[in-house]
Amino acid sequence: MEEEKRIGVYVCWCGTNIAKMVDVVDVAKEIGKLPNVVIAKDYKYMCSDPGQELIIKDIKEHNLDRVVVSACSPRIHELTFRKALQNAGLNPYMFEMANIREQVSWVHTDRGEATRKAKSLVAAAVNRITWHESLDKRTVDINPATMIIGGGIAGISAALEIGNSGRKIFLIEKENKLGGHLAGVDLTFPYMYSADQILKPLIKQVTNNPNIEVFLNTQIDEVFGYVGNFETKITPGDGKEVELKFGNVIVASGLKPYDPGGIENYGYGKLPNVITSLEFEQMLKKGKIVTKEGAEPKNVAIIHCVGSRNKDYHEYCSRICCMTALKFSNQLRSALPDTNIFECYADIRSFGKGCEEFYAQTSRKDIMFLMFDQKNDLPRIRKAETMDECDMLIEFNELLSGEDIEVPADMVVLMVALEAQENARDIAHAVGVSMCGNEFYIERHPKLDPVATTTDGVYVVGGCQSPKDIPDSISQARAAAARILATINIGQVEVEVTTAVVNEDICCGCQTCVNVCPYTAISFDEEKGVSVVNEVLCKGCGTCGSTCPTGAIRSRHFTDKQILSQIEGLMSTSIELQEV
Amino acid sequence: MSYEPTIVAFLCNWCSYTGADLAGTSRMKYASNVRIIRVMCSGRVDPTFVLSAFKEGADGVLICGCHPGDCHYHEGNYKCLRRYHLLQKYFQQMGLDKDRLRLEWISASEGRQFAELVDSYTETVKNLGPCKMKQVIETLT
Amino acid sequence: MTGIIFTKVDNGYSGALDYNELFFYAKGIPGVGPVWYSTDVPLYDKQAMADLIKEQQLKRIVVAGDTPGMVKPFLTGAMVIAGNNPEDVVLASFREYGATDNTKIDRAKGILFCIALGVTFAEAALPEETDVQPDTLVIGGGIAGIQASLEIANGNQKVYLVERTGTLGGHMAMFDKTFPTLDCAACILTPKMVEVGQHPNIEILTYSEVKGVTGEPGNYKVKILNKARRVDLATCIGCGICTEKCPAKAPSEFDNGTTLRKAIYIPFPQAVPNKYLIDADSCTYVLKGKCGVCVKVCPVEGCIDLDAKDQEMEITVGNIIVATGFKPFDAGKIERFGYGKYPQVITSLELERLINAAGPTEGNIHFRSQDKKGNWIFSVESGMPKSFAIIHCVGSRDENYNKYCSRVCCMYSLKLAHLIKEKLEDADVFEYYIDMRAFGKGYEEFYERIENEGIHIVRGRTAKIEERNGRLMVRSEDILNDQLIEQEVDMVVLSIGLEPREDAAELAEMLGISTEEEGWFTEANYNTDPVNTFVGGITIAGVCQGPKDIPDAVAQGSAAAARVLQSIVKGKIKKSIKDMPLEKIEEKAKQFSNSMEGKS
Amino acid sequence: MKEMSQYGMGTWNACFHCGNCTAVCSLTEEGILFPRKEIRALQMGLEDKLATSVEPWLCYYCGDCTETCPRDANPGELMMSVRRWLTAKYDWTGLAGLFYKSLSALIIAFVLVAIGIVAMGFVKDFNSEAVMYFGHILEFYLILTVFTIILIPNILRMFYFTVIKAKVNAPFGSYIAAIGNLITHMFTQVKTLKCDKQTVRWLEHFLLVMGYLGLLVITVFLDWFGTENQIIIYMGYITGGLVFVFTFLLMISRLSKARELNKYSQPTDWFFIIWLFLMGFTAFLVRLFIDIDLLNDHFWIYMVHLIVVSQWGMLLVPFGKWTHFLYRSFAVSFANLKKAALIKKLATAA
Repeated sequence: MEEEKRIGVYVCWCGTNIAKMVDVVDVAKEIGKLPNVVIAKDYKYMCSDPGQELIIKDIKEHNLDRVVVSACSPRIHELTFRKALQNAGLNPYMFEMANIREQVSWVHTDRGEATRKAKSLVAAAVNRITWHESLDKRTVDINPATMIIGGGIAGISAALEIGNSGRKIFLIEKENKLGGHLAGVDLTFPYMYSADQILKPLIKQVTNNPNIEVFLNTQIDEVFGYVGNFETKITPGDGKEVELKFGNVIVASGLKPYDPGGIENYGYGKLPNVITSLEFEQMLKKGKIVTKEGAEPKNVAIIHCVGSRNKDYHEYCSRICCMTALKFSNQLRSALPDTNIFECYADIRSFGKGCEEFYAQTSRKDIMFLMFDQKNDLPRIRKAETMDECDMLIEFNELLSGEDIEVPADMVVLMVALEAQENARDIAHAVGVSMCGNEFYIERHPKLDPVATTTDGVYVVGGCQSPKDIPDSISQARAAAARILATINIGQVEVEVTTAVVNEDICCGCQTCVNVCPYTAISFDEEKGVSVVNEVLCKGCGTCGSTCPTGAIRSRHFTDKQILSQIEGLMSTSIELQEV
Repeated sequence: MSYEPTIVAFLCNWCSYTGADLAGTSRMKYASNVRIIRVMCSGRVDPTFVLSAFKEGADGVLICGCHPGDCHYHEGNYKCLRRYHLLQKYFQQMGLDKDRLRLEWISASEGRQFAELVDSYTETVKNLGPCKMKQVIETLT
Repeated sequence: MTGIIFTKVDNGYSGALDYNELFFYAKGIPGVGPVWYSTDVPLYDKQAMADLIKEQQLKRIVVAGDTPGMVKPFLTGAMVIAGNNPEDVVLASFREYGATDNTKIDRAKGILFCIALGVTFAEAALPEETDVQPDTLVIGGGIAGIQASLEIANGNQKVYLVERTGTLGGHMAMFDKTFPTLDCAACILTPKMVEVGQHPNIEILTYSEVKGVTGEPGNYKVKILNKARRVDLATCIGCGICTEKCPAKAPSEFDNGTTLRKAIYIPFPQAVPNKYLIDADSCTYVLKGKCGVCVKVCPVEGCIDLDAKDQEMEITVGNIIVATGFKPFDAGKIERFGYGKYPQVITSLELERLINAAGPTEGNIHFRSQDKKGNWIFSVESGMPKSFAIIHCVGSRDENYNKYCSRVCCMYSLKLAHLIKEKLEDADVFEYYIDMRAFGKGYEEFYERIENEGIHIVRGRTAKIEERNGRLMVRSEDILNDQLIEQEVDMVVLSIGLEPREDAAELAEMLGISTEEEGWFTEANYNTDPVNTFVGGITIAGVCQGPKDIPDAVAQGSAAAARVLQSIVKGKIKKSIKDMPLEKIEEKAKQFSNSMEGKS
Repeated sequence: MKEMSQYGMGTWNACFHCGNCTAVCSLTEEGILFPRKEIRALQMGLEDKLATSVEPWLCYYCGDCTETCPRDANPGELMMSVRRWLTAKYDWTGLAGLFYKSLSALIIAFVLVAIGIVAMGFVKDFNSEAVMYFGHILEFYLILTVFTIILIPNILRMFYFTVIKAKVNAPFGSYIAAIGNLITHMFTQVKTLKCDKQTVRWLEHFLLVMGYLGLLVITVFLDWFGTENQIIIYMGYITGGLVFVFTFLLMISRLSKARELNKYSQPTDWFFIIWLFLMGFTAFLVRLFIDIDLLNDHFWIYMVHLIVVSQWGMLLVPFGKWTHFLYRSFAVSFANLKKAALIKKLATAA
């Protein structure tokens, strides 16, 4: 039974982004000739208000029932256009995007070739959309509780932000106390406030808040469910298993310091007076800055970018070490007024509020700033001779003077990089977030959605998505809290509908699908002898669909028919055009 | 004009498609022979998709998924790997060169790797010459 | 016993607090023994200090001052020598809680009192709660304001979004691409703008300004001036005939003056609302009383009313989010760079518009030239430069202009260098920087990439720009290669820094919030409260609090919304810390302190 | 490092090495970069590098660097301090350093010279003719001694530091050329012209130097106070007038601190200007008194003049700022040697 299909196709110029490399007018003209295509237009900015209004108007005027937009990546604008369809009274799934910007105009250099490819992509989309079906959004109730992984400053802030509104929080911390790295810090840059005085009242607020339940010595193994209705089992320190149910997850698992033992030049672990920034921070906290021999150091060298900004270690910048190093210099100058202080740096990155001023102020305190090449020529630390009157010598080419120098040091502080936690991968798996090469979590969009992830209801904040200072971590923590508070306030959330569904008439009951489902969303109905999909648990990966020997399982919105006709469309046009 | 092959690529939504987008936003140039189809997971790539691509006239098929251990759906990419091996055996039996199918892991941050992969694979397929499958089927039917 | 040491001189941070008054106040705090100025104690001799601690039998030391942390390490050391616990050196930082001038001396006293009693100020100065009106006002329609509005509106709450200009979008809408991913600003921003425009919970008030705020936390009455747009938003169909026929021109604000626009215009094609407006300062009718061409050609009757007057409205809101952003540094202030003197010295913001496909030159970089009427604009008719110098830190990191780092310039300069190369493959691009601040996620990797694109990155601040052989000579020291560079280029791009808006102080006064010396709004606590202020129900977000890149501004927009949503979900809002009387703080501190002792 | 702060103001610690000062300076050129490199050498305590550098002498302190320094590190003043330090370094007697560092030592020396002159006058019964004759001889020998015993050895030391020790390997021809531009620079200081907006200053400076040299020649070699030659007498008035008028202007500008360069002044700088003024002024008065026949009644004026001249010749010329002009002129030549050496090196390398 073939009902009439009325497709509207829109080819976007994206200013010149697409139009420069693709003959959009020609694409629209050619595609307009395809069967079922009622209308094919090109327009300067499809995503703009007038662009969207154009679609809505056409849907009404031409009685369209499906829309193809050929523009940028669907990852950017699929939702925008789906909403437009909805506004026009069409089911949002009667929509398909052909990506002719990221996959064509931006990556190819021959206009003819690019136009040809664009045509085949649009033709494929037209073919595919012929088989699209209406899918209805479902909403689920939101469990107002939130689980927060990580009890550092970001986790604490998020917990308080939501907890203070009277909603339940489960705060999970793998160590035996709250506070994270901030608990080991003496003063914060650039205004030298006491970290203790900042952190302790916050921890007190957390423990005193009846809405916040803290689980120490606890790790997260696996989280089941979906946005609004997650659950997990945890085994806190006392060994008793607890089951938690919650609607949202905030991952604030933070960072760990880099182990500089791997950098041979610095001799960490071999030279006793080479210490890490964290160890030095402890000394400051305890009020005793002494070498392993117990003497006050006469010369202290601080080496920046240890494990950062270098291809052999981490390529990224760890963002907070420059300021921490400047803070150390200030603290040293106060604690040991006569000590010689050397800052060996690559670039001083004092970019935050009040930070450049802090740098200016620090540089007036008789501190010697020495620049080295962090990419190709790391300083080398060696034990000094007796006649040198110091414990160690640091050798490198000083870039600002061009001299090869030897810096005397009785203590060397290595400003170590910050890297992903050891269990970053485990947590990523448990809650379903992606990681980049450095094992930092990937946010949904680096600019527009910096704390959400591609998994609904899961947020990543603070250091676990890349190194951050305190205010930036807290801003992020609160940003996630805002999102969660908004959903709690509404009480419901929409869930994805592109799940798998079993055609019970064809299912042979082989149960192959039951085994491949990573979410145990498929069970076997003994009575009927067929597989059944729990649509709430199904995340729509489609693995079952491609495993099913009889084709009984359909992955909604990614059905065999849709993809096969997409392939067909892709090829037929491309060959046809090639022959011309 | 030299022979230009057509390559169909199946990219998973979470890693590889994003990686290809990154290649685009970073304006990395690569061969225009590749046509991308988005699937939610490389595990969704049914062997029939691959075969049907050849049936429709593709000269090569590329499947890209998340790196092992990074799958958004835990282990879809492993399932895909198994099918890939299976398909390769099947290809041998059919007399197709096994290089006509390639499986690679491309993460969301590997735009450059994606562009390089497309270029090198296009070169590979070019060297293999046109795939005769479509013609064979057409003559047979 | 607790001793108090005042550090009066604080390394350049000037505090106009009356320290003598604080000194005598400190003596009266219960449990406090000796009170000194730091000049009265041996601050450079740890042993002598330790002896003094022992002699006075001090168990705790409170160091008080603007940023007393500066001397803490010395005192911790002395405490250890004296055999005490180093953690008993505590800080009473007046700046931390905003007591930076003498009008806030009571707050400074409160801070002293709390810390001396072992209670943190934030705990004791916790204001009472009161009912909250559910609606929210967001001031500023840039990315931070947009984000905040959406967060709240998506939580089913009403938002008024007030924007000074005729469209949402702010500075981000002017940019071409964004670093480090290079996705185009419009592509990611305009959908958000459209979402705001279509959101049933958001009432957009463009071309409007906040004129007065009265009331108290949870219940503010805000007077808003709706400037006469002279075009009816409801009936304008955006056909553009009026613009076509309008005879008057003025420099386009959206294009940063790189081209001209008509007196009746739409700021840019994707503006939200996508409706026209009339600029009274350039409209012939408004200026001379005759013209009215637009009215004649407008197909909608009554849509354009050239005699429309400004109107005022009043709204009641529970919370206010301030996201007013920044103004770019005026490059003309630095004479040596010749901006305004040499036409080919342009600002980074001008280049953004040139590179933008929707800009005056359709995305190509052309020389600035004079049109027939003598206006200096960019048009496709003039030639294209082949070499560029990009100069970092213009107006930033400079004691003569702005001391602070503007945080975004390094990265956007690298981005611009890349975009120039993309447009003009053979162009020579030189970057002159001081420290390369590529600190964010993926930034360092981007820097690395740009370095490998054949762009000459020179460490050395440009000192002056002169005309030579009809080109521009940029003089810098290439420090890392020990050379003096006199580079002749066709075009110089000044990477201008960010400055607080001129009206920031006025707005701060209206809202009762404080500003930093340089004019950024002050947050309630540098570390823990980056978006709140000392006034209940008023939060700040984005660059108006200090320079920020897009992700950080967006995060702050959301963070500000969190506090608003928290109060709405709870139905209660905290009053202002600012208004807490000293007696109340003292009383609470005593309570806390007693309860702590009771426990231990 | 710490020693340097005794030679002047030290805010150079604040420098973050942006290179602005080097680039803004009109006198820097390829191969001759300052003042950032001097700041660096100083910050790092590279005394040798500093001692062998000729660059500090090439700076005329126009103040552009200080005015535009983004860190208020005051590079201009730093260069001035380095020059003072170098003066001490070149001076084999060590007195220059002592006078810079210790104001009291300088004052004591001044007083001692004054006492010596008064004592001499006492010995000669304050007989005007005898004293003036002695004064004339004294001036003559003073110049000779100062040059041969102090200045020439010091110049040689400077040559040793900046050329030999710095291993400048210049071709022979450039040495001859260097002597040529030494002479032009010594008299005209023409390089100042390269500094922006400095024409007026250069003219002032040029006239002052001309006046000073003229006065020197006229009083010492042409015996202004003894001569009857009308031309010499008028020339004397003109040169003397030039000296005191322009020093007076200089003093006013220093006091009003109008220009950036005059913001910071060391005591020795003041001595220099005041004594120059006094020298011109007293010489002018002495001759005036001679011409209107008042000198015999006011003989003290000559005594004052002689004291001033002696202090000038014995202290300020060999150990004070006067030497800066000398060293600077030589430095221009030495810098040219360096440049020539650089070209030679590049040529051989190529």
